Amino acid sequence: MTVDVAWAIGWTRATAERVIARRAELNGLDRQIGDGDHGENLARGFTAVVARLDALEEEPAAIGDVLKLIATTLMSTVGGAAGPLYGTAYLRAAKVTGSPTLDSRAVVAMLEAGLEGIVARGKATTGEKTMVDAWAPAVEAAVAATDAGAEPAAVLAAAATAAEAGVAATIPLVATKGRASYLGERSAGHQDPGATSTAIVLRAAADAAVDVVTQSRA
Amino acid sequence: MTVDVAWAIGWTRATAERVIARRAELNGLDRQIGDGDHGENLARGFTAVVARLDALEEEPAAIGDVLKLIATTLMSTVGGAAGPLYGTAYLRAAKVTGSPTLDSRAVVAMLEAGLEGIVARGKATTGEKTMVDAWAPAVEAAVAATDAGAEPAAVLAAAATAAEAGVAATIPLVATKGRASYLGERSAGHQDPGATSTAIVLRAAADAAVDVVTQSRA
Amino acid sequence: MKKLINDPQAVVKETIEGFGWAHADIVSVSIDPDFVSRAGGAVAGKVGLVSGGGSGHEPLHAGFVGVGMLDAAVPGAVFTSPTPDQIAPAFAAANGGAGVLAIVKNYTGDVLNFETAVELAEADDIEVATVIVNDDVAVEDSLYTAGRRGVAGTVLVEKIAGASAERGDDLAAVTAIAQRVNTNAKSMGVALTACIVPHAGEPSFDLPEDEIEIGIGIHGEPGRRRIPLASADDITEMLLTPVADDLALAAGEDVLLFVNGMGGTPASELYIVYRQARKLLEARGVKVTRSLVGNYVTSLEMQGASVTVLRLDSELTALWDAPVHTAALRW
Amino acid sequence: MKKLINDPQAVVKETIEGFGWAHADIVSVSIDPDFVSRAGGAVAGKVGLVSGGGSGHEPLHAGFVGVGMLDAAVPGAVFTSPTPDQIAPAFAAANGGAGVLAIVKNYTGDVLNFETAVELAEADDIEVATVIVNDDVAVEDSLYTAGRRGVAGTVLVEKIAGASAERGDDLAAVTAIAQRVNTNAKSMGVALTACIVPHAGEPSFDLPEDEIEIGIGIHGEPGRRRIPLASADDITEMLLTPVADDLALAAGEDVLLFVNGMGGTPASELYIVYRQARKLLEARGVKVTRSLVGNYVTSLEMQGASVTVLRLDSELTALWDAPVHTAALRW
Ligand SMILES: Nc1ncnc2c1ncn2[C@@H]1O[C@H](COP(=O)(O)OP(=O)(O)O)[C@@H](O)[C@H]1O
Ligand SMILES: Nc1ncnc2c1ncn2[C@@H]1O[C@H](COP(=O)(O)OP(=O)(O)O)[C@@H](O)[C@H]1O
Ligand SMILES: [Mg+2]
Ligand SMILES: [Mg+2]
Ligand SMILES: [Mg+2]
Ligand SMILES: [Mg+2]
Repeated sequence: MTVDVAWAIGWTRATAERVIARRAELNGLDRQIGDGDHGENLARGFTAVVARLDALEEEPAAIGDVLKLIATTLMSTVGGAAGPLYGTAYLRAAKVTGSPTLDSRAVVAMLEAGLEGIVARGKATTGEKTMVDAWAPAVEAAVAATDAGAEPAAVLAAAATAAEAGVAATIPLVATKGRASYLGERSAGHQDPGATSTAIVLRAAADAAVDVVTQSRA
Repeated sequence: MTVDVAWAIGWTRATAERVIARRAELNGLDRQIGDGDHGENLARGFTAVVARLDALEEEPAAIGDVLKLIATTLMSTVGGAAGPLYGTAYLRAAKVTGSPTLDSRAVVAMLEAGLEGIVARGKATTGEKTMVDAWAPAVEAAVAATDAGAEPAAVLAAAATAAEAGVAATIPLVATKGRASYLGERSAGHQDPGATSTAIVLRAAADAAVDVVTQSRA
Repeated sequence: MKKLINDPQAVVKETIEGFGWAHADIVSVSIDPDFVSRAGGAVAGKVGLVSGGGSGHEPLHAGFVGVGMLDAAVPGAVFTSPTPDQIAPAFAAANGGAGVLAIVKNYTGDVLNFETAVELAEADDIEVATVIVNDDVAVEDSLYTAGRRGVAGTVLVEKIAGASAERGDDLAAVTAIAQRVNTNAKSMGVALTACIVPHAGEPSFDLPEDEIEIGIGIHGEPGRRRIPLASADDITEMLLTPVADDLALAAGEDVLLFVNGMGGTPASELYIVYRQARKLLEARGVKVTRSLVGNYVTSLEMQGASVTVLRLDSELTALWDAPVHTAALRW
Repeated sequence: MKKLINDPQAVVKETIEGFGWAHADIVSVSIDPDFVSRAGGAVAGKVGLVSGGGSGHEPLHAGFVGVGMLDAAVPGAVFTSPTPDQIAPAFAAANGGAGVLAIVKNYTGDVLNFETAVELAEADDIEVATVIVNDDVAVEDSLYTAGRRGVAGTVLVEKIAGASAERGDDLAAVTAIAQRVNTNAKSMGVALTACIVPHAGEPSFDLPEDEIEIGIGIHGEPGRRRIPLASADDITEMLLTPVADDLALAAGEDVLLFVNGMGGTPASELYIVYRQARKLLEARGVKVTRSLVGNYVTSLEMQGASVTVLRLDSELTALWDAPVHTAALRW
């Protein structure tokens, strides 16, 4: 089994729907330890992504084409910390996904590239209360699932579940990167907005894979 | 019976005590239809009056001396509409009270002079929702009481009672003078702060006369 | 009440003391009696310009003392007109021998206290002319009120009359210019929130989250009417229309458009109001040739704005453009 | 939420459009990509100065575009740094052939987006140097944070580096001057109230009537700690002391004292803070030779203030005094 371009498009649209639907929640998390715009930033960015997807004349040939469209759109519309971070993640992921389909190993490579992009730009390691705290366990879980022989949909589901656990684990952390770090000790006790949106993105990827599988079976 | 300089000083101190005690109430009335400073203005002014009274080396010879001290102090410390209006009232009253004592007719002349001063400066007539609506009935009642043979204390009490009725009667009025007039119809339903302070001043005068009478009988 | 103050009664003195230190190159500050005058003293042979009024409208008036504008400013207690024994010395400090123009906003208290001060000054042989500023069109029927209030248009009167005095006009001419500005300037304001006078400690009025006050003055008083919150464009239209109508602006005329913040409104919102006011004027064929946007005549921390339009002719435009060097207006 | 706005998403575009009309003699405004540049275009042979960041800090940065200060300013969404595809064209618009200095406040988002824009510009053969402003002493231990934030000191960097560029310094020299100002300027702020971001519609934090936030940034975020409301003098001491200590100010030194309003605080209160800050500096034997008081780096309608001290030498003083002609700073 593989995931394909239709999956990538489904993933993108699901991500857009979900960050828009959860805009206020993400703003609210960011208001507590940041400046209250994380949901706004992503909603603006993914609204633009969907508009550009809709405007495409023909279906992209490779998954990487979809991811590159996302990358450039986020970079030019999101701003803030999340724009360059997600933008770089999608850009690096696009570079390793130049084919029409991905098997489980290729899905892992995509996730690893995304994480590397974020770390390259943001210089955060795990435990700093950032989106890395969702991405890193997600990558680890994806590797483990693949090693255990899982299909792409299951690999993505494992990644999403690990990301969600990572999100919860950000709550007690004291931020040492990004805007939340200015709060010092006061940042503890709040969930990181960027980790939260990462889990949304990865859960959308997993759900889109299930949808595609379901559809192809029907 | 007459009222004397001791009465004038008692009146002044009682007025000061009462406007200071009721500062917040007068501010509150002024906040509803004005700019919320009437109590503040009078408290500031009468605090200065008392300080100057305390600093006097010898007791003033005439009632008019006390009233003139009040007039000049209010003019130089109150500001706003109330400063010149009360200042002129006390100044005109001082001009007709150049003697050590006043009988009932002289009390009436004092009140009339005060009212004339306010009207000369402020150009208001009754019914415009200003301090004139307390002063004018007070003067009328003082004349009537004097015509009926009342002593100064009773004349002042009649004036104060009429002023208090005048205050209540300002509530339904639409202001056409002063700051409250800018509210138009919205000024109706609120009690005029300047009329209220006028009633305080006149009630203090009446109470001081009773105190003096009581003391001189003791 | 949350304010960066010490003793509420000391607010004015501490403010002008700090102001004097910060702008010692422009002003000198007198405490008891409280007034602010030009650092160099009165300018010999020049008509002196004095304005004043309650505090709480900063930078009005002290922020406009300096070359090209006022010679002295007299701050009263917050929202309370100053007393004659402050105003008269300010007249004296401003008098360079050519007489003094008093610029007075039309409030009973200001008018009465300035009147008395003029009498005092005249007793000292200082000639004083007075212009009463009453640009507020919110007060419609001046038959049943103390007359229209002086609001943001005051800044325009002070700037342009200041330039007239600076170029050497005599007292009658400066007075006439000030009067011309007043006649041709109209304003209307809106409040989104009340303000809190330091000594009161409570908001000047209660306004629900979804209502605003239209036709406010500058003393935290309620306006002419309360309406539901609306868009900036709609609110601006409610302000601009009566102003333009009252001026009977005709297509082809030049105007100065002044959007004034009440103190607590961000600059961005003032520019949004400016944008719409300008569109509406242009739709009438009126040309905005000069502009002013910012907090110039405020009501403490009140959120809101006013729109002022001044009909310009070439002389008023040139006087507006003339150099000015004050703490709050400078070019 | 009560604001003079139309569509929350349109706030930035409508603001800069109005701003451009009001100050057409000084700036020209580009919409899509959104940026503001000097009316006359880039100055040939002069180092171009570009700054930018989230909106909501007005007049920063667009209000400082003009002769003697910035060549271009790039506004992001409210409190959100602009994107590289806005910043890169602004670099191009500012480039007069002598390279561009980017003045970037130290926030992860600003730093990352400017970084990318610099790469884009360099691909177009525009030389760009960057100075990161990080004057906020509230962030004590930069080992455990994204480093100190850039706050009000940014204005001083922009003014003085602007004068350096205007007198003909090359890119290395302008960059060194900007860096020198940043090193010698420190700030600390306090919030009395939160602010409301238009798209959020809710206050950025809840603060009881009797508490204030000390050590805030400029994005409506909570500060380092929450303390009971205190007098202006005491609060000022809490701001000034860490600033002066961090600078290790010695008796006999000259400084510029800058009291900045967060947007919703009346000017009078800023002067009360200024008064006390000045007293405290003088008590240390430090001489305040230049001053700035007003709303220059704001957080929408937030009530509060910050105190910035810049250590001056004769060159920085002369550059501060050099002419400037922008919408918000002019002499
Ligand atoms: N250096 C970094 N590395 C990784 N993630 C970061 C870093 N800095 C910030 N983030 C993430 O970005 C999120 C905030 O994004 P957003 O609110 O859109 O940007 P901004 O902080 O500029 O307003 C944080 O919750 C955090 O997860
Ligand atoms: N023209 C007038 N004639 C008589 N009384 C007036 C006039 N204008 C105002 N007042 C009185 O002054 C009172 C307000 O005084 P105060 O609040 O001290 O002054 P201000 O209105 O300047 O703030 C009003 O309540 C009213 O009674
Ligand atoms: Mg954020
Ligand atoms: Mg009053
Ligand atoms: Mg008053
Ligand atoms: Mg942000």
